[in-house]
Amino acid sequence: MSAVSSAARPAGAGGPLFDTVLVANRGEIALRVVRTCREMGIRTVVVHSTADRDSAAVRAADESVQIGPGVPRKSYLYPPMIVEAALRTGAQAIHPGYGFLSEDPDFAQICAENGIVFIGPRPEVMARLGDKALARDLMAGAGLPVVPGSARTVSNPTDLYATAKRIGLPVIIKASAGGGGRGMSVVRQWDELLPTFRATRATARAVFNDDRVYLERFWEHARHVEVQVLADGHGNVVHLGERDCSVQRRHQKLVEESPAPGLPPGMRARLTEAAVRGALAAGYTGAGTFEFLVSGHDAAFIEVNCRIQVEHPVTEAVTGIDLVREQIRVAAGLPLSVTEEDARPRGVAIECRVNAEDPSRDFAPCPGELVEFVPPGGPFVRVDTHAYPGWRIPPYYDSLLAKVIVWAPDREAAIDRMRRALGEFRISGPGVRTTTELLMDVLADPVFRAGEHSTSLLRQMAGDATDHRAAG
Amino acid sequence: MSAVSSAARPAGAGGPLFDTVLVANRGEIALRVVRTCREMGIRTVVVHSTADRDSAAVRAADESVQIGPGVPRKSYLYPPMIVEAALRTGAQAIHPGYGFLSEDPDFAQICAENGIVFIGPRPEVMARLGDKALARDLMAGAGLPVVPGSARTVSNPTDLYATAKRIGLPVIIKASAGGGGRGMSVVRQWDELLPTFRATRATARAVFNDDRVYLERFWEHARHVEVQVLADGHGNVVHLGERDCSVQRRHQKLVEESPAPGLPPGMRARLTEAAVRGALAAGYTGAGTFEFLVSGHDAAFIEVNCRIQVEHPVTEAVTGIDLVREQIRVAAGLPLSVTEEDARPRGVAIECRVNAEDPSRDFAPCPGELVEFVPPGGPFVRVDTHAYPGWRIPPYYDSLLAKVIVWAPDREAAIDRMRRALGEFRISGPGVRTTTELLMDVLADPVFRAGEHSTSLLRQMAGDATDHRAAG
Amino acid sequence: MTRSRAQAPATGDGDYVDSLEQEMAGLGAEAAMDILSRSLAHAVRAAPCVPSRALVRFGCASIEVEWPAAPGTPAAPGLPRDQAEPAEDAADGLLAVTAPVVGTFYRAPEPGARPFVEVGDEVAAGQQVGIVEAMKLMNPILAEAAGTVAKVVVDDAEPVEYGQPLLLLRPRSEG
Amino acid sequence: MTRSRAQAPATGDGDYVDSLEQEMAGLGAEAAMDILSRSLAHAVRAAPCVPSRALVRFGCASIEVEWPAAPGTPAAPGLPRDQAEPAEDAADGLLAVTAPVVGTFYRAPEPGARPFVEVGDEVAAGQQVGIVEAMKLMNPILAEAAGTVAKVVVDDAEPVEYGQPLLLLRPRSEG
Repeated sequence: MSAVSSAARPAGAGGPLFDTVLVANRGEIALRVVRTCREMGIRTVVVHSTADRDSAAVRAADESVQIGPGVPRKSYLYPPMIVEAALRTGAQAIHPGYGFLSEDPDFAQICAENGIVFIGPRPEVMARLGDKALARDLMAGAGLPVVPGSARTVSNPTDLYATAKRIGLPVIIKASAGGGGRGMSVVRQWDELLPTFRATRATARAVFNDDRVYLERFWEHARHVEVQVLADGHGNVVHLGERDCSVQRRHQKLVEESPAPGLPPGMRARLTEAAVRGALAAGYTGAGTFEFLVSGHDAAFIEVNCRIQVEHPVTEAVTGIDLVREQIRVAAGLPLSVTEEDARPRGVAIECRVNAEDPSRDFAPCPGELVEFVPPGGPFVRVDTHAYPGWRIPPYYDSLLAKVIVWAPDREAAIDRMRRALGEFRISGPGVRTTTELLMDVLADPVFRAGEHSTSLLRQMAGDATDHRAAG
Repeated sequence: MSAVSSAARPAGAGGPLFDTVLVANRGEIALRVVRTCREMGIRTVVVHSTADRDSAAVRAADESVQIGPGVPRKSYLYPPMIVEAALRTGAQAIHPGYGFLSEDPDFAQICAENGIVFIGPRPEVMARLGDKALARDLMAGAGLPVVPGSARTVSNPTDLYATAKRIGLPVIIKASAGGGGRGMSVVRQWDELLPTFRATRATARAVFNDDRVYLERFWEHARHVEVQVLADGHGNVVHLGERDCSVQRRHQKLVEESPAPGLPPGMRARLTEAAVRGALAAGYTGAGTFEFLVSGHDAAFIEVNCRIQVEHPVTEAVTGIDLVREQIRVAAGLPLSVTEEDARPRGVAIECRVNAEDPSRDFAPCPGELVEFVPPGGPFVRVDTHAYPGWRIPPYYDSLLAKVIVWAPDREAAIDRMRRALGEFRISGPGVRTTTELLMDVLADPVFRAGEHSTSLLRQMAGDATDHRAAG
Repeated sequence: MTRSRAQAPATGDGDYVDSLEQEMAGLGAEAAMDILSRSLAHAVRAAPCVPSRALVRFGCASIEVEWPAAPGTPAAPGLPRDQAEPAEDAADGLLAVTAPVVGTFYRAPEPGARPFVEVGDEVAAGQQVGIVEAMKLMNPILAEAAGTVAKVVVDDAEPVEYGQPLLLLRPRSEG
Repeated sequence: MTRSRAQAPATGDGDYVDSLEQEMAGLGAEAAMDILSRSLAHAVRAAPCVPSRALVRFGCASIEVEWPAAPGTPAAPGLPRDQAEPAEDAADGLLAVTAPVVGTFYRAPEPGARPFVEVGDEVAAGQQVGIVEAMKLMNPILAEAAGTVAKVVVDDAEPVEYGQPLLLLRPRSEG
């Protein structure tokens, strides 16, 4: 690891890369970015809505600017206010975090036009990769395996039936502009095809203002495996290994780990090579994730996420590399400070997402006030959270309360450590419920412990529970 | 690191090593031990005084037994109550933590007589190494370099003057039974020699009930460097590298790091080899620390600590090895699960001790209630603490509130990360003051940042401050 | 292994408690009431609903609080704090005109020109009282209600953030 | 917020029973009130329904809280069981004899023998009322004050921890 030398400052340069970085996000990721900036000697400005004025990121930042009311459309999703705040505070760069404007090429373009560095890939690269159908074509062209599916977006019933017939049921209908698990529907019966197609388009139009959808073969018991890449503007692309994110509830990731357990021989090399090839083909810069489905010995590219991801800490834990730091270096025009040699993973890391959701009400998000909030600690446990005792969970945003990340020499020890860590997490307050119990169930599940689970794990677990009830 | 395979359970054995371990300590270390036991599938019993009935360790344990009032002599230092609690709860082993009874051979003996495994070295080994003068002789015999000093304890003025003349001023007078920075006095002037000798004996008699003292040459600008060893009952001894603990205030460690910065070439190998040789000579088992003074190219053995140490997490951070887990394995008769190959350190780790002490009242411990307590988090930060919001710091015990441990690829990045972490630590409440500011001063000190500091750093910093005031 | 926490103080009649009482008295009324009221806050926060009545007594001094009956309603989540600031102004009967966007506040239509309004001016509802420039767009700031300008909070050409009070109006008396 | 450390528990040997009270007193007024109010908060939170009324008293200071009657829920009987019993006992003017050590409580001098005391027995101050065996040592348990045995809290041969109430005495009326 000695090659990962102090990356904060370019050799020979006196000061930090940027004087000031504006963080255009909220919650744990805003705090995460502030932390790395602080360590690099960079001033931070955090923009926030009225609902977030007491947030941990605002407290931690050097400066904050209130940009709008709680509703995201008028604050975190409103480019003019963010750019104005950057100009007023002298920020040379904007870190968009994940979600919100992080993959919006228009926002990146506006930043560029105002002389502000957008910490992410170039706008045109984001535009190309953000269109899921287009991205799939690009990657197929670069020699990556892709899931059988529609060549482009599907816009009429004739096309729909022809495509579905060609690739066979079950199919998954996805919004071209979708992401974060929204705008996806699985079709298992022919008579569901047209209604689901229409419903998905309607949702896509409502949520993403873009009703284009495309079709893919749905892999029933596939694993979700993704490869983290870093690329700079000097032609260097390195991968930092893979993550398994197969534990999902309705396409939302709950548990992520690295390395991916139980891959067949050669699979890891195939995926990481494909990701590096894809990044080069796309002209990618910064931190990015190539997502794949893996089923047995088959693998297929799904999409690229053009941003830091929620689950990036598991990669940090096994490689020792601060991904946000590399993002900032690349955005400042510096070469990557790490080589693939440095990135060789060590041990096993797992992340669990603790959400403020009520299991008894179908995991509906539950805002409330945190009276008690004592995160776990101790050996090889990292907690990324913006929550603190007395903090009131606002109703406007996603329900992520905390990410608990553990590291251990092997997977079994890592699972034991995670169970210990989640078990000591104390969270309570009027109306506050969390997903901790569900996560504990996953960690105790024999299929998960054996590393043989797929994206259908939670449905299977629910089925088992139903079976047991029926049997009892 | 893959060789550090799941160490919790012996190969082929079905259950954990012990069913139940009793933790005979309090504060962060009691919680630390409970955490590892939980991960190993071992039940825990925490004994506690009335002052600690709401402690984090009690909350985390499977069972707790109240053994006496707040004053340690009647609870944590009272062997019959601890052994009785172990017998009643079916605990097969006792982990003593650090301080209290952790290095008391009599307690270890009582445990053995009652069929309880004491998690530490054998009583006779502890007795021999616990007598500092005896330990020095033993190690000199094993070929370790020792500081020039009295051959044995010094009991009369004639002996005192003769010894001091032979070794030369300054000398340090140390209680044979001392430890934790208490029972030590430095003599720089001949007319201070006799009064200091008498005062140190009186203190030693009062504090340790043993007035034997010995003399050593005092190394004015030495570094304090210690080597972590692990030894099992099968003849295996490995070292896990060294720690620098030179940042001290009145012989109390404040900042520890691994690896030690700025050692001359070959020094690391000399120290670690000496420690392994010493452990073999002493018949040591379990986790132990060999302390050395290092000045330029000279090094000398000082003492052995027969227990887990406060600063053990920095070694865990650079090696990935859970030291408490290895202690428990060894106590159960298993061989070490790690080799020196596994223990190869990676990157740099630093620990800062955040104490509840009032800088404005000469760092007097200040009990109080923690209204706000939000520890730092994020990448490569570990916090070991028993404190939580609403917890009241009892007046009976040491002032350690939390240990903040950071890891980074290099020392400069680790210091930057520690400054970030300490900067975001929120601790407040009526009457509560901490050492955070002092720690921040140390981390910003140019001599410390250059890695050129010795145990006199804090005196020098105080001197500089005085000079500046005088100059201003 | 049950423990009897509540029992300790209860059995502690005797010298120790007497001296404690003395100490309490020695703290003085302010400190003592402060301790007591914070203790009360603990108790009030603990329940999912608001008490109907609370009494804090210290010797001859006492504080009694009654809450209005809210039948069957769980603890009302308090108003988000972003509405608190205008409310404070409202306590003085003043109405804040706030910035609708992040930007730069201008009191006058152009440099050197006379401000839109001065303290003491009467303004009509909808009348322009300033400008906030954001992304080179001039956003007119209009009075929401008729009234008298009581205070100009932000100086000319100063940066403002969303929701920041720019000036305070004393609404025209309705009576 | 100074607290009088001078009142911290005396280190005198022997009197384990007293030291609980001493310790409480040693914490100071603020700490004592804090413990009481937090205990109250615990109690309020522990119950499935809101109490109708709670009173915390400490010498001349007191905190009283009343909650509205929630329709359909019965009024909470009071504190959760593990804290309530001693408190209620204390309210009844009972005195607890507590375990001075961790060990096993015996009601009788030897197996099969008659218990030292039964409910209803009159005991004198200093009279033996039981044994706690620890590390094979038999520690006699003595009544601190004269009174009537109101309740035997711990069964024969049961494990006890330090400070745990063993039996309750109704002190002999002085008047």
